[in-house]
Amino acid sequence: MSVDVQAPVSADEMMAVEASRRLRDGTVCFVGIGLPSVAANLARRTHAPGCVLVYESGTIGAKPTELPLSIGDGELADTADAVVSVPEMFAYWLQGGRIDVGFLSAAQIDRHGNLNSTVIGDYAHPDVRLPGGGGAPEIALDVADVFILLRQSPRAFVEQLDFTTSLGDNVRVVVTDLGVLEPRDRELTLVAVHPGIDVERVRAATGWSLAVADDVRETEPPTELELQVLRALRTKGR
Amino acid sequence: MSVDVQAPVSADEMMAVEASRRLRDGTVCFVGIGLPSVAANLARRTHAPGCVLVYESGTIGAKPTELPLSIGDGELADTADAVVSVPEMFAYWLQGGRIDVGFLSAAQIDRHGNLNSTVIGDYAHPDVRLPGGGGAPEIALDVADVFILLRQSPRAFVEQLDFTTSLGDNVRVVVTDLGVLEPRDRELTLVAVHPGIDVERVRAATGWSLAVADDVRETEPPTELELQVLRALRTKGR
Amino acid sequence: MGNAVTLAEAVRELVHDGDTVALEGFTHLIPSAVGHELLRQGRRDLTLVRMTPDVVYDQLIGMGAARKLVFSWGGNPGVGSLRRLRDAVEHGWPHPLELEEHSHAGMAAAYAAGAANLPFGVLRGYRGGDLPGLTRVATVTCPFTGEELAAVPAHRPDVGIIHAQRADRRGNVQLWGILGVQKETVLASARSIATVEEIVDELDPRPGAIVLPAWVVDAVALAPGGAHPSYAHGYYDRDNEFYVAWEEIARDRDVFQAWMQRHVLDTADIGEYHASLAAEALAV
Amino acid sequence: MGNAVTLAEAVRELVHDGDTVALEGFTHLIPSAVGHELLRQGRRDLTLVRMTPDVVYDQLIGMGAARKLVFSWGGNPGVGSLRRLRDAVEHGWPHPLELEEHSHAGMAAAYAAGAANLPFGVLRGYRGGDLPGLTRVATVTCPFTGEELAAVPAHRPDVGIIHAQRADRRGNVQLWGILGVQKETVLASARSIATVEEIVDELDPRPGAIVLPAWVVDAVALAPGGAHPSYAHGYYDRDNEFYVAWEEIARDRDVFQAWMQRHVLDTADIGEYHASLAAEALAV
Repeated sequence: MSVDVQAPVSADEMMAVEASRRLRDGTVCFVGIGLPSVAANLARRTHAPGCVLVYESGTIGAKPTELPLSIGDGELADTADAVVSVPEMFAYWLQGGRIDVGFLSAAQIDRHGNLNSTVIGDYAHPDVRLPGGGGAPEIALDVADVFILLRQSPRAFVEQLDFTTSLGDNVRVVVTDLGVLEPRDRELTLVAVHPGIDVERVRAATGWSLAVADDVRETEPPTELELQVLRALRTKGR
Repeated sequence: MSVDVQAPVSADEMMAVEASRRLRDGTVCFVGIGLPSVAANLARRTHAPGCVLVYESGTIGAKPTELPLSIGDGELADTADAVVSVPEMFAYWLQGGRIDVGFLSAAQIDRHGNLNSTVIGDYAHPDVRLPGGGGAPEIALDVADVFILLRQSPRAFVEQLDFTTSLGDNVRVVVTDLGVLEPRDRELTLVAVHPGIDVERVRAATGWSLAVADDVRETEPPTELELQVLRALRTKGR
Repeated sequence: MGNAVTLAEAVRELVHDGDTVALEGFTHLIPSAVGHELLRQGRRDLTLVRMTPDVVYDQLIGMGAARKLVFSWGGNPGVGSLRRLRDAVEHGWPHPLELEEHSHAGMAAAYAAGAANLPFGVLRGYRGGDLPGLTRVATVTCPFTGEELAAVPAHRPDVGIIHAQRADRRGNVQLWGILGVQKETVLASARSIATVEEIVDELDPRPGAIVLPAWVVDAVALAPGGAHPSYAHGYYDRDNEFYVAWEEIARDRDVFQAWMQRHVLDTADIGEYHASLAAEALAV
Repeated sequence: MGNAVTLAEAVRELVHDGDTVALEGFTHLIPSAVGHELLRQGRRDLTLVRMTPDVVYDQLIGMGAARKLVFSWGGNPGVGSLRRLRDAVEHGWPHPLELEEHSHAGMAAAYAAGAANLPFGVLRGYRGGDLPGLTRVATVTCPFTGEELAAVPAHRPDVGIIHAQRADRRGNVQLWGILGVQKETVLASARSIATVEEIVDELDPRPGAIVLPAWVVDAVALAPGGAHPSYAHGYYDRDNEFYVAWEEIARDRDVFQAWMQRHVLDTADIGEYHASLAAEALAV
């Protein structure tokens, strides 16, 4: 397949690449659809071929050739080492402590990495009813390391969540379209900016007074190999 | 296969036939090895072809061509409608209330149908350590109807159990080598004797003062068909 | 076992107004055809249970068939919101919808507890966050370690409804691929309905397949294509375009109602539903 | 994943004196070869856990390797007693054996709880009878209905040990036929060992098979015939005659010890064990 590696790097691509770099060979990760799936599949095709993809639909060790559009895509079952029921997935595998890394996203995040994917506004009379927590509340506490992928804006990075869906205790990194935040003394702190982004822009996109590390670095732009593999990944049916 | 239907009917055969007659088409029964397995397989091959055999090893709807020697025989899995794990068998199927009839046996029984398959003598310092309850304690309470198959003797039919392994609450019938007992006002009562057995012989084989129904009948001897099918059943590997 | 019936008969006999019904399917084998038949027969006041309500629940809610929703994730997978669910929750249209919200882990434990005939399920869940104060969850203390764990009340639906690939003529039901929580749904429920892609003489064993014996399924009805827009592994693919299109259909109340009238209420069964969708696609 | 080792290495690395070990197998796929290796390496003071202790546990107990047995049915299936287990319990030979006795349902719930990282399992069990007063069981009250249910402490063995049909070169383990409680045993344990009949390049999917991924199994060791006298579905049958013969071997302490010396302690591995049995059969 011919892939253009010269086109500019998009924000989504930068996020996926930056997240994928944090997955090690042998890491067992609980993957959702969208960017997490892209990141994990990129890692598996580059530096971490032994990275194990677990989807909450019950597929363990899935090796999709195309990116799934839903966590229940048939190819996930066809290529998995094992397919288990959903109750077994949550009891034996997630709660059982078998998963290293879980990816989460949300509509809102606060400075402690707590997430809201439930409602905007009041729970009983919401302005916007969001899909809800799904697997997130337990993923957030049962995996060793939570990675968050979320575009940065004052609407998403808020001083006060409208609703706390999941806790930030195990959040190790938040990769956004602007940079990378990591917890320092329980507060998410900007530790890196993507190429071309300055710290002020990240502050402006954050709804709280953002802590910034003394040694903010610039993230490595995607390598040619990363871009090539990333752009060759195709979402099924899209 | 040539089968001799003229040979005298053994006590085991009489017990198996009498038990099998109590299984109806469509009855879902939890089957152990030995006489229960014989009885259920006989029923399936005669009047109750839709009788469903469930073995605690996890095989549901097993249709063995030969009698298994153990509840884990491979043929049970090969011929089953479904094979489930042992935890699922006990949680979803037995405790789930999906089983109609359970067969039990024991070393000792009392007049209420309580059973001992744990120890003879004191639990901490037993004279004889028996195998133990296995599935019996929950089978005894989770199935609708418990059928007991047990040879009658004063050592087995006792005034006082050395140990209560399972409760008699759901016992509907006790088929022995001498006759048939059913609970009347919570006490096992002789309701039938096998051909050639008189009531006094049954009393003598009972370690408590046996209640006897006013209308004790004689059990029907095995029909030629029953004997033919029964004797054609062959235990695997024996 | 005599559990083979038409879907219309199954719904008529087994589902009543006011029932708690669980149409389960974790992105795969979603029993959409049964949802449509519930609407054709005008079932009302239903309590709908499902981990991942998607298009068919959006349809039931938007048509006013549901009084309450018990769920853990209500969205259009890979696309976004469920517009009819949102309209019911945000604006009470066509009438208010009561929510009982859980996490996936809690829903799964509740189904497993129901299947096991236990009154509650235990999990390490509902720790912190705002949901525990707003839903049916309690704590139990481990009698050995003193640890506190979450307890969820068991799901015991009146009717458990699933779609599967196949049944045999005795009524045994076989499904494979992503298994979801379908076995638990059937076993936890007082009554159950399975629609299938085909009925065959014998169910040959398949890798990854589970079989629900005929005697735990009250009704088996043929409904080829009955999982649309979800898929039936080995039969047809997920209609990803439909999920995207549903966003537009469901966004507007009138468009939604017209669509439901045309493709669901004015069709007699799953065959006519698919014919109706095909006719519309041709007309475009 | 690098989990392929010899059985001797696996036992040396992963099983220590005083450990709680579960060698599971519900009449099928019993990990006898691992039991023999435990004896060859002289492991002592073991707490043995198993629903259905049979010949291999009789051997471990009779050779004095066990301090305690946690079990629900200890017999020779289809034959009768376990003579060495009885001698230990009835006469304290070769030394006293502590018993923790459960029902099958309780043991299964305890393994499932362990696999799920819960401190206890809940069941409708241990209702009446004499066992509840003599074992580790407690009650929990349903916070929704007020019902009392039984709670059993989760099994969390130090080492979970199973035998399976196959593994692939990455160390994924596949088993089929009667599945028993093997998955739960591996997942409930801190460490795990699987012996297999063969190691293949690829695990082709099989009806009824489950796969335990390499990353939950610490050691995979080749041990063809390692389930003897149990069977490996698709590989060899149950040695029913051996179970009958075991009754005679185990009845007498001296006969038992001589048999164990000859066929287990004086052999180096499962291959030599089978050769030794074959040589004895020829000599008769």
